Amino acid sequence: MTTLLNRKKQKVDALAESAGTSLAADALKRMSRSPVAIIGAVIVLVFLVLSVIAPFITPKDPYKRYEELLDQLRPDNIPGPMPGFLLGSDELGRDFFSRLLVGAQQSLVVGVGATLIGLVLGMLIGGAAGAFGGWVDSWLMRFTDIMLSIPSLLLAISIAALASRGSQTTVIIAVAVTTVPIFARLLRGAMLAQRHSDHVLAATALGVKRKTIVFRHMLPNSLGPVIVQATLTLATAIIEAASLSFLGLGDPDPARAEWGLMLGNSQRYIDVKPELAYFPAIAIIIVALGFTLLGESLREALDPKNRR
Amino acid sequence: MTAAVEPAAADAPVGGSLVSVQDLKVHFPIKRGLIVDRTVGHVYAVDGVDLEIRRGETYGLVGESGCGKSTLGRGMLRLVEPTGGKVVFDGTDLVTLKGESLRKMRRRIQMVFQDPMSSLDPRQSVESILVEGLRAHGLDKGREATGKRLRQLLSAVGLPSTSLRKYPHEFSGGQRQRIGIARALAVEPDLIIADEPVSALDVSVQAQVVNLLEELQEEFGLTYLVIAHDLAVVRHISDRVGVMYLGGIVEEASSDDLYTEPLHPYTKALLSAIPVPDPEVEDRRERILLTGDLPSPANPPNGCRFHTRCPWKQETKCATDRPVLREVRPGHRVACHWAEDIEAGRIRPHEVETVLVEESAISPDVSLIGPSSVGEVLNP
Amino acid sequence: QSERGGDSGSGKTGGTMVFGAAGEPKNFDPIFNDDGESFRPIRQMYDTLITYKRGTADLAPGLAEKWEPSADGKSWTFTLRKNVKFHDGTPFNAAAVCFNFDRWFNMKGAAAQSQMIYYADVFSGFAKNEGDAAGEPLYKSCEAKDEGTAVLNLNAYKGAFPAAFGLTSFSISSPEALKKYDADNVQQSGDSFAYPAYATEHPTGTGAFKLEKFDKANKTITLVRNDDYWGEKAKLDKLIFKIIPDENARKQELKAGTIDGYDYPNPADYNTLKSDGFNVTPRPAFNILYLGINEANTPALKDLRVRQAIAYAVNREQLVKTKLPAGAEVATQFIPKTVAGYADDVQKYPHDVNKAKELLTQAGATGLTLKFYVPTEVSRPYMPNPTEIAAVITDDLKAAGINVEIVSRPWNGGYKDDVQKLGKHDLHLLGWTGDYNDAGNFVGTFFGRAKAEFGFDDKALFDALSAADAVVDETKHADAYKQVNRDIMSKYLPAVPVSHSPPAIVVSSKISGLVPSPLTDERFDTVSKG
Amino acid sequence: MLRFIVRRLLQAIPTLLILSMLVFIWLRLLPGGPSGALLGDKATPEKIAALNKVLGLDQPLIIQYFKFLGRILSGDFGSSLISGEPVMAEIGRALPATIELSIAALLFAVVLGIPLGYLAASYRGRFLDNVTVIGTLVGVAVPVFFLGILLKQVFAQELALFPPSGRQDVTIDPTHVTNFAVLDGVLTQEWDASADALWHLVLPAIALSSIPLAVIVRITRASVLDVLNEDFVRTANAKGLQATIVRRRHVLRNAMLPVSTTIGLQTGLLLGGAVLTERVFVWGGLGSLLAQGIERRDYPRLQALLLLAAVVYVLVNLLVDISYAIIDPRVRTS
Amino acid sequence: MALLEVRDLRVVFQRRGTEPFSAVDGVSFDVDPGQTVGLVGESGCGKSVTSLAIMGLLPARGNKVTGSVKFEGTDLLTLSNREMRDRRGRDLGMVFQDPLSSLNPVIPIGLQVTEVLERHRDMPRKKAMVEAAELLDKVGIPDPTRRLSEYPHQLSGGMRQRALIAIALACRPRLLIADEPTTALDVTIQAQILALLKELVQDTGTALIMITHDLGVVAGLCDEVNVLYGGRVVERAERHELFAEPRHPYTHGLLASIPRLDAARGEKLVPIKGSVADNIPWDSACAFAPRCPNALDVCRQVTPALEFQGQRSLRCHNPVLPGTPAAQEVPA
Ligand SMILES: Nc1ncnc2c1ncn2[C@@H]1O[C@H](COP(=O)(O)OP(=O)(O)OP(=O)(O)O)[C@@H](O)[C@H]1O
Ligand SMILES: Nc1ncnc2c1ncn2[C@@H]1O[C@H](COP(=O)(O)OP(=O)(O)OP(=O)(O)O)[C@@H](O)[C@H]1O
Ligand SMILES: [Mg+2]
Ligand SMILES: [Mg+2]
Ligand code: NI
Repeated sequence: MTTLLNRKKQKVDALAESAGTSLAADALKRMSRSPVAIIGAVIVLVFLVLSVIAPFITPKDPYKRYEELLDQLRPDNIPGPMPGFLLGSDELGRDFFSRLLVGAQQSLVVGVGATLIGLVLGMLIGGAAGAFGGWVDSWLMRFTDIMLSIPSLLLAISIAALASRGSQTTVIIAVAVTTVPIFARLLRGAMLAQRHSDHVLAATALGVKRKTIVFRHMLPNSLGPVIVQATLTLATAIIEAASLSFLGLGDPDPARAEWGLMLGNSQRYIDVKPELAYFPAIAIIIVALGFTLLGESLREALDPKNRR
Repeated sequence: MTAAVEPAAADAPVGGSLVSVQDLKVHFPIKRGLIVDRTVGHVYAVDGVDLEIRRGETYGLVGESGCGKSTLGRGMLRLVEPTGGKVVFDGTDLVTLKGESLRKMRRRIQMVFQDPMSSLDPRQSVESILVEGLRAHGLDKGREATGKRLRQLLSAVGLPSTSLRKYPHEFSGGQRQRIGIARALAVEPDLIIADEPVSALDVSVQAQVVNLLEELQEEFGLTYLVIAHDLAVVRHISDRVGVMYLGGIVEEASSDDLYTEPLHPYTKALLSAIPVPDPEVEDRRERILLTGDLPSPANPPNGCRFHTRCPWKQETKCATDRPVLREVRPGHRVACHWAEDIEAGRIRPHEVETVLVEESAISPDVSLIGPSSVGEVLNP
Repeated sequence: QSERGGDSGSGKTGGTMVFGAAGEPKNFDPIFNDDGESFRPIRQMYDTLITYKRGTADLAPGLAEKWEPSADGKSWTFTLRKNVKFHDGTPFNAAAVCFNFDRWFNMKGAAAQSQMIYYADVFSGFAKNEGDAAGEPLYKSCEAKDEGTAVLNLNAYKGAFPAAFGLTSFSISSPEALKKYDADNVQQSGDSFAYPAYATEHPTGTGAFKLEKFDKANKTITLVRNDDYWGEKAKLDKLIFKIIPDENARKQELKAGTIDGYDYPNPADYNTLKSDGFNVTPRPAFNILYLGINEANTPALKDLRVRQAIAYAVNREQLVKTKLPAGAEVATQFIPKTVAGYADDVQKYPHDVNKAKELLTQAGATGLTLKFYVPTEVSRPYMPNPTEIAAVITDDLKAAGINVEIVSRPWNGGYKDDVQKLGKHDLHLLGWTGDYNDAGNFVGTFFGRAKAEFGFDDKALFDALSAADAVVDETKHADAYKQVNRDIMSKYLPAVPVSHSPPAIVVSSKISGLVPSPLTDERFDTVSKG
Repeated sequence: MLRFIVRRLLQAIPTLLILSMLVFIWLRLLPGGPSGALLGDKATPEKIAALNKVLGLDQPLIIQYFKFLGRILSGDFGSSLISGEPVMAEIGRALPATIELSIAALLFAVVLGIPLGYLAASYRGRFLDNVTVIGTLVGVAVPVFFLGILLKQVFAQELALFPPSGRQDVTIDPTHVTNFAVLDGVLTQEWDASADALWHLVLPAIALSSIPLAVIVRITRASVLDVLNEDFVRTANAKGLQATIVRRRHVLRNAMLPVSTTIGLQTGLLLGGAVLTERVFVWGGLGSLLAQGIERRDYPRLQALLLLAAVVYVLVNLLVDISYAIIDPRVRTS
Repeated sequence: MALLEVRDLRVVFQRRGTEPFSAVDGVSFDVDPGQTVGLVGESGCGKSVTSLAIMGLLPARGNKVTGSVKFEGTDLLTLSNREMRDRRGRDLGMVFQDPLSSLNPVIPIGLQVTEVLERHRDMPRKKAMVEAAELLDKVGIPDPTRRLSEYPHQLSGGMRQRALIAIALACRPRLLIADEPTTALDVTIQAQILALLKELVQDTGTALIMITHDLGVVAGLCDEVNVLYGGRVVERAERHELFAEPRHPYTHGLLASIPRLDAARGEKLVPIKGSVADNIPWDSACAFAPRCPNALDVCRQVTPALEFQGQRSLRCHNPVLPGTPAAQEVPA
C-alpha cells in the first residue's frame, strides 16, 4: 500500500482546511491576532506618521537658534525647559523638542536608506548567485564571505572613517554595506532551495523560459525571509548609525536632526544636560524595538511551521 | 472499465514507439576534497536503463524508494542532465537538444509530480499557473480563447471554473493534484510522466485521481509513464510494467503477466510483500521475506545488483556478471541469469546472510557551514 | 638663582600623583617628537637651555644661566649651569650641549630626519639632507669654549631665537646614553618607523623626574623623582601619566578619584567639575582660531570687501560667549595679546549684519555660495568642537545672505590635504598654538608665503613679514610686527581671526603647585599632593 | 576531523589573500594618510610629501603591495606609525585585553542565557516567557555604547560600586606575563591585581554581553521549543524516563546544536561590540587600537587588525564546526 | 476483564482564538492480552490522537481528554504524571511512525535502549548493555554489539524501526501500541517489520494496538479491526468478517477505492466522493453523510449510535447490505 509520509499529508490537509485568499493575507490575519505584532506595528506606524508630519507640527523651527536660548547658553550650561521650549535648548541654542520630532524623519531616512541600499545590492548578488548557481554562485559567495569576515560594525567603522567625506550618505552606505552579505546569503539560500523545488521543476518541464522562472517563481517565493530581514535591518541600521555617531564617525552636519547624531553629539554634554542623550536614545530604542517586534512576528507569521 | 488500460480491447491508437530510452545513465557526482572539490564517487541513481513506451499505452514503473524511478523520469525530461544514453522521443534524441529547441520540445512531454502542494507555486493563482504553459509555447491566443481553454481544462479534470481565481493552498490534496494534471494537459502533450501522482493522497482520493488519469487518457489519447511504488496502483493503471531495482530495470512485462508470473526474484519478493486487504489472501499467502536493506546506489554491488538479498542467488555469475534485460517470453523481459531455472523450480530459495548497509556511506558531504551572518543569528 | 619652586613650602612632600593624559607618547626622545602628549612626560625628564617662566611664555634660565647673541645675531653664547648631572650620572657640560647640537645637525637617515619636525623647521636643514628634507642649514658649529660655556654659531640670523631654544624638542640628552642606546638608529620598517631603545626605554635627561617604566598594557607611564636634580627636588615621589583617550572617561576617573587631574577638560564640564570641588585652571590663551578664506576658487573672495563682509557677518562675540570656554576672547588679530608685536589699534570687525550685506552689495557679490570645509574627528585647544563652531558661523553667514555649503572631512582623513595642499575650499576652520613667544611663529607661519590654504600671492605681504622677522633689535622687531598686523587686518584680511581659547587643566583639590603654562609647558616638580 | 580542519584552514588562505589586497588598496586609495597624522599639527604639504617619500608611499600601489606581501609572508606586519612599535607586539598586548573582555561577556551571556532560554521555553506563552522575550528584544534594541554609558553613570558615578574605566587601578603595579590581567594576577600570585582586574571587568562585560545574551536566550528558547516538538522527545517520554533525564539528555543536548553555532558567531561579532565597549570603558584592547589606527590612518596597524579580524572569523567558524561535530554525530562521520 | 478498556474517549483541542475541535469524539474499544486490535481510517480521523491519549503523551496544554482508559482496571487518565511515567515503557510500549525522527540523533543507539532498562528494570549500565544487544539481536539487527555504539543516522530505515521496536519491547510491556510503524518504509522492509511484530506478539503474549491507514496491513495482522471516521469508531468487527462483508458505507467505500493486486484487472475503482475536508461534526448528524452514497435524510438529522450486532459493532442508519458489490459508479 502507499508508504506515504504521514506528516506531509497532515500539512497538506491542514492547509486545505484553512481558508483565505493568498498567503500574504493569511499571514496578515495571523499577525493581527498576535499582541506582539500589534505593539510592533503601532510603534512603527506612529514612527512612520511622525516622520512624515514632524516638519509640520514642530512648535519651533528645529534649525533656528533662538535668542532666548542663546542668552542663557554657555558651554557648561544648556538651558532646560522654558516657556515655548518644551525641553529647552540643545547644545547650539535650538529647540530640543522640535529637533527630537524632526529627528524621526532623518532616522527613518538613515534606516530606510541603509536598508534599501543593502537590500538592493544584496538582492542583486544573492539573486544572481541563486539564479545562476555554479561558478557565479561560488565567486559571489566568496566575495560575501570576505565581507562577512569583518565584523559588521568594524566594517562600517572603517568605511565611515576612511571614506573621504563624513556625511549622512557615508553613514548610510557604511551601514548598508554591512547588510549586503546578509541579504545576499539569505536570498541565495532561499533561491537555491527554490531551484530544486517541484514547482520550479514543473515550470521548467512546461518549457517556461528561464528568465520567467527566476522572476516569477524563484524570486517571489524567496522574498519572505528577505522581507523579515529587512524589517530587522531597519532596527539595526538605526542603532549602527548611532554607534558610528558615537564614535565620532557619523554625519558631522550639526544642523541635521537625526537621533543617532543627536545621541552622538550629546556625549560632550552628558553631565550638563543628560536629557540631550537620553531622549534620542530612548527614541531609538523604542523604534528599534518596534521594528524588531514587527519583524519577529512577521517571521513567525510567515513560518509555515506556525500555520494551522 | 475503460478500454485504454486494456490493451486487448484497445481502441486507442496503441502503436509504434513514442519514446525509446536507450542505456540511460544518470550519475550524481559525490564531491569532496581539500580546497577544490573533487569528485570522489558517484551515486548511480540510474545506471543503464532501456525502455520503450508505445504510443497510447501506460507504462508503469515500480521499485522501492531510492531505486531511481524519479531520476529516470527527470532524466528523460532533461530536468537532470543524463550522464549517458539516449532518449529518443518521436524520432528526436532529447539528450542532444539544446536551448530553444529543447524548450519547445518540452511542450510534448509533461510531468505530474508526487507532492501536489510543493509542485504548485504557492504565490500564483490557478489561472496563472495554467496560462503560464500556454504562454511559454505561444498557445495563448487572445483572452477569450484562453479563457475558454482554461475552463475546458478545469472541467476535464473535474474542477469548477471558479477555481481560476483561487490559490493552491485553498484546495484539498486531491484537487491540487487535479490542478497539476490540468497544467500538464494545458500544453497538449503527447506523453505525461506522472511521478508518484497519488502517493501523497488519501486512498479514497487516490482512486479519484487514478480514475481521472484513465479518463483523460481515453479522451486525449495520451501516453503515460506512471511512476509509483504502490504496485497495486501501477498494476491497475498500466498496460506494461517495469520493475526497477538500484538504478536498473530488472523485469518488464505486460501488467497481467508480471503479476501472475513474476520471473525476477526481486519482483517475486516485492509482490509477495504487498499487503492485500483481504484476510483470506493474507492468511494463505506465502511471503518471500527479504533480509537486509537496499544497498547504496553510490556503491552498488557487483554483478547482479540484487544478489546481496536474493534468496535464489547462485555461486556462479550472480556476484560477477551483471545480467542484461533479455526477452524470456514475448513481451516479458527479465534481467536474471537464472530466471528459467527458478521458474522451472530447478533452483530453490535459501537463507540469505544479512549484509550490513551503511546508510551514511552515501550521504553527500554534509555542509559544515553554520549560519554565517548577523541576520541569520539574530533571526533563527 | 633659580626661579623654580617659587611657591614652594605649600603642600607636603612625597606621594604619587596620577595625571590623566589624552594620548600615548610617540617615544621619549625629545628631538623626534612634536606633539603635546609626548612632550608632557619628556618635559618632566628633560631640561632645555632656555626655559619659560612658569605660567608665561617669557624666557627664563634653564640649563643655561645666561645667553647672549652676537651683534649680528648669528652666534649665541650660553653660560651653563654647573653641577648638573644627567640621570645616568654623567655630567652636563658644554661638550654635552655641543654633542646634542652636532647630533641633530649630523643626523643620518631619511627616516630619522623626517621625524625631527621642529629641528628641520627651526634649523632649516641638516649636514646632509636626506630624503626630501631640503633647505640651507642654519647651524654652522658648536664650540665648547670651556666646561661651562657653549657657543652656537649659525649661518644667518633668525628672529625665532632665543625663544626657540626653549622648545622641548631641543632638550639636552646625555651623550653617553645617546651612544649607549643607539639613539640615532631610527629604522624604517615597511611604511612605519621603529625607534631605538633610547627613545623607547632609556630617555636620559637632566629633569626632575626619571622614567621608571612605560607599561603599555595598562597604558601608564611611571616617573620617579630624580633625587640628584640640580634644582629644587620634586615633591612627588612618583608621577604617573595614565593614558585615557576618552574625555568623558578622564572626567569620570577624576570624579572616582582614580586620577588626580587631567588635561583639556571639556568646557562643558567646567561648571560641574568646579561644583564638585575640582580646580579648573584655564591656561593663558596662546593660540588663535581663524576662519580661513581661500581666494583662489571663488573670484568674489579676491575682493577685500567680500572678506570684510564675512568678518562683519560672523557674530564672534556670541560664539565666544556660548560655545567657547570661560576666558576665551574674541581675536582681533592673528596673535595673542601676550606676544610681542600685538597691536591694539588694528581695524576691528564687530558683528554687523547690515554692514556685511552692504559690503557684499557693493562688491556685487550677493547670492554668493561658499564651500566651507570643516574638520571632524578632532578637538584642538583652539577649537574644542569644530562642527559646532562651524554650525554657528554658517548660521551667521546665512543671515548675511551668503550661502554656505558645509563640507566636512576627517582631520587626518583628507581635511588637511584638501585645505592645505589642494586648496579645494572657500572657507575653512584652522588655528595654531604658539610654540614660543614670537609673532613670526604666528603670522609668519600663516601668511609668510603663498599657500594653497589662502590662495593669494601677495609679494608685499610676504616681504613685509620676512623684513619684520629679520629685525634683530627687540623693540623694533615688535614694532615691525605691529605694523604688519595692522596691515593684515585692514588691507589684506586673508582670514578672519575668531578667538583665543584658553585650554584648561583640572586637578583635584588635593593637588597644589601645578602652574598652567600658555605653552602647555607644565612641570610637575612643584606639584604636591596633600 | 583533522582533514577537515586542515581543509578549512587551507580554504581560508585565498580569502585572506584577497582580503589583504582589498584592505591594502582600499586604505591607500582613500584621502589623507599617515604622514599627515605623523607630522601632527605642524604638518605642511611639503613636509608630508617628504615623509611620504621616506615611507615609500609615493611608489606605485602594486609595488607597495608586493613589498607589503613579502613582508607579511616573512611574518613582518610592520610597525605602527603611531607608536613605532611592531604591530604584532601591539596586538599581542591588546588582544588579551579584548579576549579577556569577550570571554567575560560571553561567559555572562552563556551562563545566564541558556537557563533563561530554557526557562522561557518551558513556560511558553506564560508571563515569564513573555517578559523574557520582550526583554531580549529590548536588549537587542539598546545601542551597546548607550548601555555602557548608562551603566557607568549609575554604577560607577552615582553608586560608586565599580570603577568607571580601565583594566586595573594605577596603584596596582602588576607583572605582565600573558597580558590577561586576571590570569597574570593568578600566575604571579598577585591576588589583589587579579581581584582588581575582575572588578574592572564587571561593567564592560555586562555592557558587551547585552546582545549575545539576548540572542542566546532567544535561540535557546526557540531551539528548545523545536526540540520539544521532536518525535524523539515523545519517544523518550513514551519510555517513561524521568522528566529530568528527558530534559537533560534528550532536549537540552539537541537544543545545544544551534546554540553552539550562535555562541560561536556571537564570539566573532563581539569584536564589533568591543570597539564600542572599549571606547566607553577605556579598555586598552583591539577596539582602541582600531579606533586610534583609523583616526591616524595607521596603515600597518589597520592592515594587521583587519586581517586579524578575518582570521578570527575563520577560526571561530572552525571552532563552531568542531563543537558542532562534538555534539552532533551526524556531522562527525561525514 | 480486558487488558485495556477505552471508554468514550474524547480529546478536544482548543487553542486561543480557535473553535474547539474534537479530534477524538467518543471512542470505545477493548484490547485483550495477546490480541491485536487494528485502528484504521483516513488521515486525520484521530488514530494517533487516540493512541497518544492512551499513553498520556498529548501536549501538556491546549487539549482536554475525557472518558476513561482503564488498564487492568486502573484509569490511566486519572494517574499523575509521575505515575504515568512509571507505567510508560514498562507496561505500555509504543512504536512511532517515522523511525529516524523518533530516535534521538545525538545519542548512540545503545544508550537509547539501555536507558529504558535502567529506568524500569533497575539494571546497571553494563548489564543493560548486554541485554540491549540481545534485544537488538532478537529484532533481527545483525552485529548488535557494534550497533550499540552507533548513532541512528548510521542505521538504515528498517534497522531504525527495529531498534525502536526493541526499545518498546525492552521491558516486555503488556500493551504495545504501534502507530503506523511501517508507513515510512519500503514494502519489502515493511513486510519484514510486520512479520517481526507478529512473531513478537505471539511469543510474548503482548497485546498490540496497530494503527494504520493501510487496510492491507490490517488484513494480515489484526484480530479485530476498528474503523474510525471523524474521531469515532464507525465499524468494528473481526477482520475476516469486516473484509468479507463491510457494512458501513465508509468501510465499504474504502475497500472499493483501493486497487487490489488479487482482483482482476479492469475493475474500475470506486472512489468515495469528496474528501475528509467535507466532514461535518458528529453533533447532530452522521459525519460521513455528505460523502455517503447511502445517505438518507435521517443521516443528516440524527447522530447514529454504535450498535452491537453480534461480533460486529456498526454506527450507521443505512448500512450496506451484506453481499452488495462495490459497484456504484460515482459521477466524475
Ligand atoms: N540531485 C541529486 N544529487 C545526488 N543524489 C541524488 C540526487 N537526486 C537523487 N539522488 C539519489 O539518487 C537515488 C535515486 O533517487 P530517486 O529520487 O530517483 O529515487 P526514487 O526511486 O524516485 O525514490 P522514491 O520512491 O523515494 O521517490 C537516491 O539514492 C537519491 O539519493
Ligand atoms: N496538538 C494538536 N493540536 C490541534 N489539533 C491536533 C493536534 N494533534 C492532532 N490534531 C488534529 O486532530 C485530528 C486527528 O489527528 P490524528 O493525528 O489522530 O490523525 P491520524 O488519524 O493519526 O492521521 P494520520 O493517518 O495522518 O496519522 C487531526 O485533524 C489533527 O489535525
Ligand atoms: Mg521519487
Ligand atoms: Mg497519525
Ligand atoms: Ni480502467
